[in-house]
Amino acid sequence: MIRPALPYLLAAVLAGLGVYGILARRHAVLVLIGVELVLGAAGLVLVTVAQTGAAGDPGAAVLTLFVITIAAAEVVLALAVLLALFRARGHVDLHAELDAHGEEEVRGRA
Amino acid sequence: MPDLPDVTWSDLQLPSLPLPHLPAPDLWGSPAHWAILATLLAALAGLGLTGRSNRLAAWVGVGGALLAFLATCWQLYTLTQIEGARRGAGTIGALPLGDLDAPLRLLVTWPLAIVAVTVAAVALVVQGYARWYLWYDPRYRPFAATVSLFTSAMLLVVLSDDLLLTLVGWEVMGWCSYLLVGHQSTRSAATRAASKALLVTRTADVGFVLGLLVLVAGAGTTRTTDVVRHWAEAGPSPALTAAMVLLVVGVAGKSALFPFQDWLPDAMEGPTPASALIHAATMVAAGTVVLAQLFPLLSVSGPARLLLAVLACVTMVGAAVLAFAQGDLKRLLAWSTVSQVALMLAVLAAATMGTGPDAALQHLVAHAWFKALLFLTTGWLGVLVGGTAMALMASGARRYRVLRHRFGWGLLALAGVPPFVGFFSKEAILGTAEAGTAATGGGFVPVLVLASVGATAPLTAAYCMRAWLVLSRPTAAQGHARLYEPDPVERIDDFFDEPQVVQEAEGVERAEAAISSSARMGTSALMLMTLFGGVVLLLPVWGPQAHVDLQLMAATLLLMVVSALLVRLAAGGVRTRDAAARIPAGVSLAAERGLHADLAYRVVVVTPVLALARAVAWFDAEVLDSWVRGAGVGSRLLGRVGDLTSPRRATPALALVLAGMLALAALGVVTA
Amino acid sequence: MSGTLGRVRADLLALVPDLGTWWYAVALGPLLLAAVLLLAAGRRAAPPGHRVLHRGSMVAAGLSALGVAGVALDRPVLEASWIPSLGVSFSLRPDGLSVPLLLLTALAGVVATALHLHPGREPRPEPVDLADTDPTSPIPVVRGEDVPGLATYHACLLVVLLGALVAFLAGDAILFFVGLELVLVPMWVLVARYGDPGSDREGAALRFLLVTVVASSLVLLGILAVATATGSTDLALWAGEGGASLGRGSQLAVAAVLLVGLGLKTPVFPLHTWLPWVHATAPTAGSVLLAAVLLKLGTYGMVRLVVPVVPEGFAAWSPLLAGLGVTGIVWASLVCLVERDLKRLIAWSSVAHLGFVVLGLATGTQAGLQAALFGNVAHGLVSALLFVVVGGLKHRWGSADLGRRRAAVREVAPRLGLALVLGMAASSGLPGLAVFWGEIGSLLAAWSPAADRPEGWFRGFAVVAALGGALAVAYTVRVLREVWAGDRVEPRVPDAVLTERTALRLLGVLVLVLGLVPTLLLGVTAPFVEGVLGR
Amino acid sequence: MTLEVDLSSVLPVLAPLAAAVLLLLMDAALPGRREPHLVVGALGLAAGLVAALPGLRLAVGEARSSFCLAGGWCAYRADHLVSALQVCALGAALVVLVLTWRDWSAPGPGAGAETTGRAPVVTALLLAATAGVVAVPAAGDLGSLLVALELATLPTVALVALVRTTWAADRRARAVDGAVALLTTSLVSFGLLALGAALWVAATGSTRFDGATRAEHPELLVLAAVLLVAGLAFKVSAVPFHAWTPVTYAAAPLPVTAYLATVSKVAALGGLVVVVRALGTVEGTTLVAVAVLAGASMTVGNLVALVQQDTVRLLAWSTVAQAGWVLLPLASLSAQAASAAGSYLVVYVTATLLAFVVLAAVVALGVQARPASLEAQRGLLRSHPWLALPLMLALLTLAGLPPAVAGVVAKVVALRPVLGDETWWLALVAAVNIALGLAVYLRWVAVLVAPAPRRQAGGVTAGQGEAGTGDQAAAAAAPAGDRRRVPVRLWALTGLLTALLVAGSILPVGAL
Repeated sequence: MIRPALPYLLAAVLAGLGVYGILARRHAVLVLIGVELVLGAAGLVLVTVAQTGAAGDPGAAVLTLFVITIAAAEVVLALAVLLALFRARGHVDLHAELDAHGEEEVRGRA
Repeated sequence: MPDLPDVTWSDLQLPSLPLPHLPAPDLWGSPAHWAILATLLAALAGLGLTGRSNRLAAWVGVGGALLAFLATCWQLYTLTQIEGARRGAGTIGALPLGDLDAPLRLLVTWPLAIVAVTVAAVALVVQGYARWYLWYDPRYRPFAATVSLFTSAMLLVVLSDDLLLTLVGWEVMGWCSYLLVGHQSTRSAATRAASKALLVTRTADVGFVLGLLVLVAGAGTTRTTDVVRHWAEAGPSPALTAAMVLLVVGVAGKSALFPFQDWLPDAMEGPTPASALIHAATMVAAGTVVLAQLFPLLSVSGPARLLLAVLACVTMVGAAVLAFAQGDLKRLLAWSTVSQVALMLAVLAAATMGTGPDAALQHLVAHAWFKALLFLTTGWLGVLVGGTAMALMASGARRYRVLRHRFGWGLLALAGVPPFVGFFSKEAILGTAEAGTAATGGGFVPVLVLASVGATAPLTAAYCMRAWLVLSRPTAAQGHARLYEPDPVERIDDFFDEPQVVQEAEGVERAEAAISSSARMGTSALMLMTLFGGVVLLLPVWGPQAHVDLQLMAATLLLMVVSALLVRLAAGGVRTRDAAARIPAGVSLAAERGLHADLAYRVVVVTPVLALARAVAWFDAEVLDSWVRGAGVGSRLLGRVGDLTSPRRATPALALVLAGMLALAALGVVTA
Repeated sequence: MSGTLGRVRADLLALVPDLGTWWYAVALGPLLLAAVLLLAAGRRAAPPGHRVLHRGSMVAAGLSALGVAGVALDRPVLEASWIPSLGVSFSLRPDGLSVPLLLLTALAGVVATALHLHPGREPRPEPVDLADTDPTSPIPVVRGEDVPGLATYHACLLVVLLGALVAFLAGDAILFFVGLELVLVPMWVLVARYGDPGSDREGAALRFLLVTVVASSLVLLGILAVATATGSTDLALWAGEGGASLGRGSQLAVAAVLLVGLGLKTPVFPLHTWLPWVHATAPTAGSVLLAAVLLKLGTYGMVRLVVPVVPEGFAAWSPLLAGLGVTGIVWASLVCLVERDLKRLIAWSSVAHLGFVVLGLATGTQAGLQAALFGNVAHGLVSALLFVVVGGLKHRWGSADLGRRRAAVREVAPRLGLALVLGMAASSGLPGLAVFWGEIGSLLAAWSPAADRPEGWFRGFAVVAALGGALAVAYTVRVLREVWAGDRVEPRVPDAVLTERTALRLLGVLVLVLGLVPTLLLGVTAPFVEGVLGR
Repeated sequence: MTLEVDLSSVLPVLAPLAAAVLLLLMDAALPGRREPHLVVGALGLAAGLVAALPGLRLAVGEARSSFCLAGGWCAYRADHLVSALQVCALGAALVVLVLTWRDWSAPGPGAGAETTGRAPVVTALLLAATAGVVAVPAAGDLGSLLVALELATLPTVALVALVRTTWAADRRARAVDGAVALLTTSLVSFGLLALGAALWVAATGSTRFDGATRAEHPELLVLAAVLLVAGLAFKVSAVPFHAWTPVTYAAAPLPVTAYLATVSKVAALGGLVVVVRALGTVEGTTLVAVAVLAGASMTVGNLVALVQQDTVRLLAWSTVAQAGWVLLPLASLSAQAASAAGSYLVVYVTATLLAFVVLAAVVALGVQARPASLEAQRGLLRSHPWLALPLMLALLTLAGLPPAVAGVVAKVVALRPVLGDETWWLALVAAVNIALGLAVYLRWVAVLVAPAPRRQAGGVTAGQGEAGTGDQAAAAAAPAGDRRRVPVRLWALTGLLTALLVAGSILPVGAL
């Protein structure tokens, strides 16, 4: 029976790393990885809860599986869209302008 | 000095002879209703129904006045038949104002009934006269209607037993005076004078309204008799004093007491019949009536009496002096009105519960007769000679013999020479003032009043003498008098038809020299009343009266004679026999301008108010409204900012999401 | 005398058919039907001529006026479940408070639909020569003419009437609110599309709309707060409870929200700035409806939603309210002394009148409430009259600017001149005309307010209000001097046409009758006031 | 442990899924056809709709549930409100499908030579997403909530990206941009959602929302709830999770935008309702977070919408503002609040759909370049009154102003809970926003009623895929100047939705 503090701490670190990745990285895939880190943190918390017996039902562990599965599905879709983005724009830079149309519209007004 | 017998007024009064009991026709309502409604309906019909026909309008106007006159006379008779000589009547029923009682009733007592008769009579004469005077005026119809309305309002004030009704009549008269004075609205002078009249009186009325508020709020009812009873029982109190002082201020405005006096002479811009009506019987006298109705309250509140006395006395003397210096007969009469009305009010201040207010009402009646006569005659002469300036009027009474007695008797009555009606009323006033002096053991107010009445008598005599000298100057002396050959004035016996003269080639001048029989009849009636009206003042119906101090009487008469002689002396050697010509030009000019009261009004009231108004308008537009404008502009600006700053890149959007999450989480944990 | 009158009245009433709730069909049906038809007609490629449209909408307004009269006589009660899940019922329940306003609305409707709409034209050119007689200036058309969008215009007028009638009839708070909102959009169209093109009419319309919508949103908040507290939206039930189910704090909050909202609509002093602009811009009929109907909604709401429902809160706020009302009286009257635009001036004067109304309301006495209700109706009549005159003059002159020298109205258009004198005299509180009784009643009530009001304050307010009365005369005199009197007869303008004459006669006679026999109206409202404050 | 399954009650979810699977199989069987797939999809949605209808007659307390354990807890639980939301979602999806019919059934480049069958894919995605939406409000535990939510979200991303290959290149690139914006936001939000779920489990020790949620650590529970709300709020596009909305709405095809603006919101609200109901059973917890979200959303949304020049963007920002209104009642955690939010959502969905349908019709007219811009619709009331009047009705409903009484009643319903527990600050914010929103929508209405400008003939310039939709591109292909007709299906939809709104204005339903 391990103390839950350590896994929670690790989860926090993971989540922090993920958020950092999301905010700091330009490359879409790296941002994707950041999201995965956050999901990992969530999974870790769930597993810990399930193991420390805080949860009365096995739902927590099952939920972890759910999260992982959904994450996988997301990654697939995300990569597909990013591929399309690369085809269309030639880059997968998330700092790039997404709404040029609206931008020029605003400029034209202002 | 021989000890004169002590005569009391009641000795002079006629014995009350029993009247036969006439079979009274059972009419709807009371005579008061008829008098007020007849004139009111005449006004409405005159405006609404007469279409374009002056003739119909004249019938309506004169008919209404006639009906009112008959009704008031009938009312006199009914009073003799009623025990206690008080007759009340309801009007439109009480106002449902919750716990505030507003019955809106009428009440007739003897003195007021006589006043009502006088008002109706003068109105009747004025209506008949106006039909002639405004023959060529395209706006005769509204004029006649306004006169009817004016009469109705005055009758309402006289007969009302409810402060609200009094206020109604009071304000309506103010508006009618506006319309009458500004009758010739194409002349800016007339419009200006009218606006001035309305504004000055209405400003003073603020005091009147507030006074009524205090009285009504204290008594919990608007019925005058109940209000008087309540406050009289309550005795003197600060509230009562405040109320009466405010009322006096209002009265001072309507009755043109100092410092509100200046509107009245300017009101001469109106047609002469209007002036006669306003000055003789109605508007300026209304204050006297109201204060007489509230006399018990006035007599117990010292400050109000003091204020009234001081204002009245100042006005009385000052106006008499100014009247002497006027260069225009109508303005002279106007100032004399100011002085005479102040006389009525002063005696109200001096009277005690013992004497009662009737002396003021008596003088009101007397003044109504001779002042109406004087105005109408002046207008007549003005039409004949084409103006009312003294220079034009000179020797008018000589040229037109028909005017001679009218002017003469009117001026004699005004001066208060026996046996004319003015003499009796002035004696009543003197007696009352003296009684007040005696009662209060030489109190300040009665003494002041007595002194200033004594001072006014010779002044009045002086300007009457002056006017008479000018009017009756022999014509032969002047060459230009030959222009008018003194032929007898022609008559028009057809009452309401256009004079035949107009069709003749003589031209308008001679045509205007003619006067319709109705107008002539009216002035004649007034003339008779100035002579024999004293009988009315001696009727046994007037309230408790004072002694008549024969020494005082003799003294005043002597003073009057002396001043008249002085004037005669001063007039000697002046080409126009105008004593006022001795006065330095500057002084007389200032006098004609009413001592520049206009300037004072403008500096003290008009300019500050307008400045304040501009400031308010600016503040409203620039400060208050700017918030609303700012809201619109600001929201658009914020929207623009939000639009420009809303993230268009992926990463800032994600940052926003995470930041929002953090903020919400913090908020949630804090508030949990 | 009174007995015979009573008999005559009874016989006349016996002639009236007893339609029961069908009166509502007569009162509301024509408006709705005609509005829909007019809208449809306006959509057609070739809309019918102005005669058809004008007469059609006049007939609709007249019919509904008949219906309203029937409602006022029978006072049928209509109850129908409307939104069961919210407990909102479609209940029409006229009483002594609403009947006068209903009649006023119907009358205003007839007047407004009777007036001709004219296409806004540029102001007539300022004559150059000093005499200001320029014969070249065209004499404006004052008879009916074909105006683009006339059908929509009349439809909007009728919808405004419909909404106002619903609001006045409503016995349910939510229904009242719906009526309150229903008038907004058509009024907005009226101002924005048919207003004076010389000024920024879209801006004015938007200002009107946003201000009134903020107002009605606040009213909605108040209504919902009371509704959730009492668990019902029945106005009669609210009045019956008398705020028993709200704590003092809630009463204060609800009263504040409601008073601010309704004060915006009325409008009360610091919230009034939208009114002059909108009035100056709106077409004549729009101004008539705005003054005679829409502003009444505000005061009606105060009497309906605040005075009986949250008495404690109202009592707490009433000194402030009265102070603002009195400030409004003096404020508006002062502005009227220097205002250059005649229509704005009239609008300002109605701010002053409503100040008297608010003062009367705030006193919390029966006399005050009676005076307020009377003044409310009187102001509706008088300002409608004045706006008919001034709107006509503005159309004839091309602008309502007092700065320009014009022909004296008394000389060139005596009928309009007479109406102007009557209206201004009434609005300056001349006794014998309607407004006087409201004002003097408010003053009387303010001098001796209800027991729970600070007497000293209210007496001070009464003094200030009396001064405001004098100021009212001052600006009346100013207007008459600048517009009515004078000797100039150029440029010529035509006198009132038939429709204007009819409208002016109707309104003028009513102003006179109410002024001479105020008990006619006071007797109608007395039972309601008794019921509200008699407790 | 036994799990009792009641298929009939799950049918609203199963029918679309089954249809999706079926039409994928069909596509494999007979490639290149389009109409049949759409028909099958429509049938699936209709079947789900019919299956959800009986739920509307449920009384308070009873529910149609499935996947129930012996303990009485069910993984799928549809009571009256949930059924109403499901009906709304399915109906809206059906409308969207009809709206997009021609677009999806149109052949690719080279007139049908398009080998990649797009129609089956997008239809299947639509069905799947709708199934997710329908499942979310009925979710009985965190697991099904997460799965259903992602099922509702991910396909929409694909829908945004999968535009017609006939469009101009940069227009398609913009679509992809929109997809990226939606994708990234949804990914991060899912991260938050997962964290929230984990914390929830940590706080309550259970993944189930059975009536009695016990909280050992209330703060932790609130934190979890806040995270869940934050994760859901992006879907209802509440400030500050709204940044994707204008980008994606402007980029996606118009029908897909309509889908995002209506059906997706149902899912979001459903999730929120689930969370709120679960929290409501916990004593002494409040969600100021929701109140703040609501206030911020309506204010920001209205303010920014005030200055938009493009109707699609204006609608995008107005959905942000309306999200605030939807969230408003939830600020007070109660069953009444949940049903109030649901009622408001129904009205909002109807009105917004109507607005989008009319917009599509205007675009189909294609009388001008960029017909979705505000200026292009000046004087629509003159030229096409029967399009302008429904649009005005919809806008007035959104603004909550008579004659659209339905909108007024919706506002009333949404405000009642707030004033019930007298949170005056929020109420005042809402009051101000009523006026702001009115300004927003009346700007549009004013343009509609304004006199028409001089129409320059041939204002349509081909090829520039400026405007928001594929219909526009097709319009560009048409010869300039000719007045094209509005398709019958659009007329039908307009009539249907208008009839709904009018009925709701005459006899408002009030709260569900």
